[in-house]
Amino acid sequence: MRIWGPVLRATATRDPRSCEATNITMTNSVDNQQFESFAGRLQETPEEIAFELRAQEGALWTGGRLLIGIWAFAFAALGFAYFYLRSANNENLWRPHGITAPTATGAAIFAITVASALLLMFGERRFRNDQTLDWQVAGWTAVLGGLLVIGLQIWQLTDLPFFPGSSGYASCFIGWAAMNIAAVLGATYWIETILAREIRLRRAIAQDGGAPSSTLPVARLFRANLNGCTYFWGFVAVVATFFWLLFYVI
Amino acid sequence: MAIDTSVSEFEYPGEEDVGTPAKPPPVWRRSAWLQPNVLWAIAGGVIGYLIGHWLGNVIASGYQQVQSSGQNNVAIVLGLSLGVAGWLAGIGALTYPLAKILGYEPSPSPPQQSWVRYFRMTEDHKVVGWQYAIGVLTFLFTGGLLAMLIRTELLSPTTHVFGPGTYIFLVSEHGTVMMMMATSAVVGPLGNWLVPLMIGSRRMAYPRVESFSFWIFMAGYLVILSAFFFGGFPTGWTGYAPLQTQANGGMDSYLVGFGVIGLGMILAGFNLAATIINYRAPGMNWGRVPIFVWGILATTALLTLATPTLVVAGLFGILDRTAETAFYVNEHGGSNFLWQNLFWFFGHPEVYIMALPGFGIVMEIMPVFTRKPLFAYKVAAAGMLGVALLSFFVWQHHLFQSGINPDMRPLFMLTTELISIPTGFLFLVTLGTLWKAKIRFDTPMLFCLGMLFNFLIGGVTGVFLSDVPVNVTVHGSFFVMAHFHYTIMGGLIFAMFAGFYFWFPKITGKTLNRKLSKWHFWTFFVFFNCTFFPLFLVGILGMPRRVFEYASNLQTLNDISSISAYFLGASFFFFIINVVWSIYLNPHPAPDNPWNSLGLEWQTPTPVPWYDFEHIPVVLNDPYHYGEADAPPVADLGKVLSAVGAPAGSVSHEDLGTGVEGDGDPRPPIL
Amino acid sequence: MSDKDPPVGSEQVPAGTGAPGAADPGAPAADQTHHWWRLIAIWVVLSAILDPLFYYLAGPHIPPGTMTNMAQGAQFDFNVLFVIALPVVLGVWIYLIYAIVMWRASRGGPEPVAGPYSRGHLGIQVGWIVSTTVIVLFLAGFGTYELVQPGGSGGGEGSSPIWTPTSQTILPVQVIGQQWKWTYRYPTFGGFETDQLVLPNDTTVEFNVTSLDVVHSFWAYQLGVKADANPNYNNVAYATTQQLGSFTVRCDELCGIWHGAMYNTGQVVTRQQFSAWARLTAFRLRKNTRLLPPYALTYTPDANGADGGYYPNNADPYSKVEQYGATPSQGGG
Amino acid sequence: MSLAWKLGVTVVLFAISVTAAIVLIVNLLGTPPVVNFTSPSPGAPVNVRLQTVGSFGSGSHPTWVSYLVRSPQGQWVHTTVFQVPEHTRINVTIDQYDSGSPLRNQQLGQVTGTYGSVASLNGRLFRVINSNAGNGVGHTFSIPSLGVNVPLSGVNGNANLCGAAPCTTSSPHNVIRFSFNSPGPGSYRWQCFVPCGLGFLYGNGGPMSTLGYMGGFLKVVA
Repeated sequence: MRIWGPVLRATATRDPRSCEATNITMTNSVDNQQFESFAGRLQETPEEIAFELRAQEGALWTGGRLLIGIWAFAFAALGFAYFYLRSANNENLWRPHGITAPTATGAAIFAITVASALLLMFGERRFRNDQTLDWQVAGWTAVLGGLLVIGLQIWQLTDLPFFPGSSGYASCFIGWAAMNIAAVLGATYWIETILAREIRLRRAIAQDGGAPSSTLPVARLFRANLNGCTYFWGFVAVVATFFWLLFYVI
Repeated sequence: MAIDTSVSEFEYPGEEDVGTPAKPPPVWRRSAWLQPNVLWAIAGGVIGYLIGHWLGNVIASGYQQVQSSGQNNVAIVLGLSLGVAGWLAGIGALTYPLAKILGYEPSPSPPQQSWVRYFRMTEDHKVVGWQYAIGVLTFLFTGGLLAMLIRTELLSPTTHVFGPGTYIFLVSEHGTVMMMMATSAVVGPLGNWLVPLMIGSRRMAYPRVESFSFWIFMAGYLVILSAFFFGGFPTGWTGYAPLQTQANGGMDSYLVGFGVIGLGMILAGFNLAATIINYRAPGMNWGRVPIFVWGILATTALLTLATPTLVVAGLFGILDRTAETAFYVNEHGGSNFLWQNLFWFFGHPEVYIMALPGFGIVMEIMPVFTRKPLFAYKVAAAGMLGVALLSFFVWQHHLFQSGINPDMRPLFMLTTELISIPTGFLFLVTLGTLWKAKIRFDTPMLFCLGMLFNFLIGGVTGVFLSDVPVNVTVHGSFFVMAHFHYTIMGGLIFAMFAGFYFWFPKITGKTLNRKLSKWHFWTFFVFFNCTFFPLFLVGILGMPRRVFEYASNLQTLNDISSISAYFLGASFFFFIINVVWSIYLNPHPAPDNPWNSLGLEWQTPTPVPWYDFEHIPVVLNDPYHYGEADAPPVADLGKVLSAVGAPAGSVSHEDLGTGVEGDGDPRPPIL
Repeated sequence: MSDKDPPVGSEQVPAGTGAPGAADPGAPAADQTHHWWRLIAIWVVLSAILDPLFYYLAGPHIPPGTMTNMAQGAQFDFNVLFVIALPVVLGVWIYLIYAIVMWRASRGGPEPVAGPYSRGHLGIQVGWIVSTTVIVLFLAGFGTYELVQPGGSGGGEGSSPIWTPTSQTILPVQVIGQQWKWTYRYPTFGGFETDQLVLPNDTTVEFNVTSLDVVHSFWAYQLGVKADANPNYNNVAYATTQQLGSFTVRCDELCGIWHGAMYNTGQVVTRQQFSAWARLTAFRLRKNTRLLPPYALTYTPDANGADGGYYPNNADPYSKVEQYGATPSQGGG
Repeated sequence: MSLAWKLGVTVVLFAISVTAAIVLIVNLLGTPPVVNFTSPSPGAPVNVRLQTVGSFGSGSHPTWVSYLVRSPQGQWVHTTVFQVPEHTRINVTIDQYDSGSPLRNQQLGQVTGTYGSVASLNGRLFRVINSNAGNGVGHTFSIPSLGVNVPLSGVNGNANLCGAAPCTTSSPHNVIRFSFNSPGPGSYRWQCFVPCGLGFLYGNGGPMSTLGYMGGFLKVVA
């Protein structure tokens, strides 16, 4: 049963610290399918378990960075649209009368995003120093911050001083709002799932040093996941800064 | 343990005694009908669509342009989007992501072994590969049917079978369906099925993401078909704005459909990249990775990085059509060039998303049937990575006549011609492999040779297209159309079938009928060339793409093409009959390794067990030691990794430098 | 089909994995055939025959013909590319056929023994890369020269072309695309607008291509001219006529339902005939010409059409800005 | 399962896919009906009567503007495809019930390709309409490949316009008459060139892009 990964191992073995191979016999099955031929065939060695744990950690690392790459290209498309329409300035309608989306809301969105990201990074440092509570507070604050950003962004859309199709700037701004909501929602969701999982894991890994230092597979994967998420928040903050400059400052 | 893929209570360590059998799960857990499956997905899709449509009417029925035109794009877009969400919820793809909010772990489940598993989310990459195969063939046959209809209309230069709007819609739908199909034609079925087996892994890095990518791919199919109900769309698969902004409701299907498929492409690439990078078996260093995996890896780079541009461009299009922004409308401060730039920035890498896996297959299969090592392995891998990199810098060659950055034309002419250097490595490698070989002409090899023949024509005509003065004549003509059918159909689809025929015995455990296979190849190959070669001439004689009326002197060539197209379509019946006959009606079990391949995937038993490898193999060699007197085994599939009683002389991880516990591991440390 | 057919893959071949096969190290030495020289000889002979055959027999008839200097340039480029491509294609095909004929495996025969070049050969690899690079760089340079030298190769060059013909007298003709027809304005003849495209011979023509709605593409096939018609954008293309005759104009960018029917025929006539035609047409259309908007390189389309109403009008409940959207339409082209 | 069973399953599945494909194709083949006009005697002129309506009022697109053709039996048919004999004088009468606007392209304000290059508006001959003055132009009747173009003057938009097809002559309308010669056999596109697709970008979507509303075929038979 090791195919389901070390996460399962931590949940299925009697002693979570043990890396001994376990052999789970599957006796029940959906609509009585026969698993006997497979059950018990897999005898895993500690090396195999450890190897796959490394692979899983690596996959989380790769996945986190790849997500940043994916989003970077998406936002690059938006940035391209911004500069392309700006330089084309068709009918002098890039930005007539220097229209700007509500600046106070915009500044708040920017500030909260960046603050949440910084808070998370700080929180992760505290987490590494075994100050889990600090990290939890930072994390949940960031979740609140993310939700606040989304709310503000939606509210801002109802309060625009321009019609969406009135200029290139207006169009890009609507596009930015939609994409920012998606990105922040994704980042908030990610950190929230990690925080929630930490609550569920807490008891299981407490005697092993807790989330920051437990050597259990669950804890190791948890940390890899958290690391990717913090990086992603950093990326979101960079994006927020960049587009805040584009839409409100210059 | 509860046995299903849905969420179960998290079990704390020590709470459960492994030795005692678990309670039988409740009936709703046991019944396949009550579990998430494709029927629930359809129901969810319908319900989601209805809710979205209603919501759209509530929001937008008062809009001025909705009242004037009687067409509520907001309702269509919301309906389709929520329909996709409902479909995903019905298949169970959202269960775990939502449960995660509450901190739940994925609940373990053993793989199901009944036929039901093909209609559900699954974490078995081989089942996903199968699902993709069926999905891709569904796309292919739908698009092929539309192609027959297009060729029917073009039988006569003036007499019309379809109305002009219907014809344009057929062309657009054919193009869109085929492009969506082609992006997953190899990566989906063969990539998912084979990559873990080839790299010696028991699993994908993100099996749920993998399954998700398939089911959203199928949702995309339904979304793009829904254009039939919304009056079609007139823009071709390129969807040029502002015609896009002007079009009927079917355009929303196109935009949402491409968005949905794009999401699937990103996720499929994401999973495969993470798997290839991290799950290679010990000893499977970059110099031993099968060349097909190199091809997939290069493709994943394009899938994950180029596709977001398409999704964002589609988002802008949707906003133009619903929120009345003006991204692509010139006189409101937008630019129609913006769509063309964004679309082709995705669109050209897209071409290589289709081509690269085909290269990989051909180069992977060639050594087996020539009984020779792959010639110039490093050049092959470098070539595919080079193509992937260069493909980001050529997009404006689609826009030579458009007036966009005309001063950049020499640069894009240069980059376009440069990309033919790494593309040409395909020929260096395959021709080198053929040198003094002992060629066996089994069906996969025939398809490989056919691919080389076609792709050469497709590639060389591409050089004509890249030359700006010649491009003035051939751009937007049937010449282009013939060119990319030669590269995509003649290249990718031939390679895909080479792969299907090659790996069929391993994938299905059944043996295909040899005669039917060869009939399929020869009819396919002959009629493919009869269909598309005349179109080069038609194009250079002045027939633009996507027209329903043409000069009467081109009728003969068009008729040759149309009639061949019917035979081309009919040639697929050899394939269908062969597969149905060999899998279902009269199955013959296949041997474990019928081609005597050295590839790691062939060293597994047939059918491949759900865990792929009983022990994680330790890879000792690259799989191309053909023609050697005592070819070393590609991997040690024995108990090398077991802690106790390792066979004498076996290789340990330390020797291999793969760093089980982190030492010497090339990946950066985590935390 | 019957069960007697041997299924795919069932034929007996010696095992690859660890099988001894024909492990005779002397085997490659037995094959002393000069494959290289044979291949090169066949290739050189065929190329030497077929290339001139194509160039001198088919070459002069290759579309788009020689009606303008741009068409002739495109024809010349096509022929040069063909002459270069033909040996490449021949080389691969000859090799493939040769391999298929010469290097078939006999059924049940021994495993081949990998030759010395089986894993790669530095000379061949370097040679291949160098030769393809040389060809490609030559083609890019050649294409650039052919693009720049005649002043733009007949393709759309944007609103401010940097490669222009050297000719002193240039006849400007405005090409206006709309869904779904072409019209042409002659600014030097009072700016009349007509369905007919008539051009004088031996004249450099400047096509100013623009659109009133979606993207079209002006393709004067025999003239070797193609330029996208973009709304609110002037796309310039040049060609110098050098032959009398008629030519076809088609729309080459999908523009909606009647895209396939958006074509007409133009004429290249003598200069005298042209000026007579132009004066007559200017006179005939004078009443309508007065109603046309003044000649301009672009005409701002009204996104709302004559009565389209896609974007709301100024009195709009969602907008706090009173003036937005298109400047008042200048009517039409 | 026996082979017969399996064959049965295969055949049934195959039949389902074929049926689905056929249904799809038959749906796509649907085009507007063809109204057939014939000469009363060989060589005699054919009278064709059309009308335009600002909003069709019923059917799947009630808000769309549309042309209608009156069949020789005197019924108004919702189509834009009609058939006439070759090389015959076609007398066209169009009842224009829609309001007008300035033309997108004033070039289309001229009458071309008709007998004498003239048309009559409510009995008065005209060659050019200034679409920027008066009630503007509501639609055009144009057959580009024959060079036929007739602008249809709009009805005063403030009048009580007919909003449901077919309109009767009691509603305010303009009557435009003109004649042209039919060419040799073939299908000739005719369409309106006024961007009258209300609510679509540039006014050229919807009815302008759908056969049976603002464009169709003139089918000429021997």
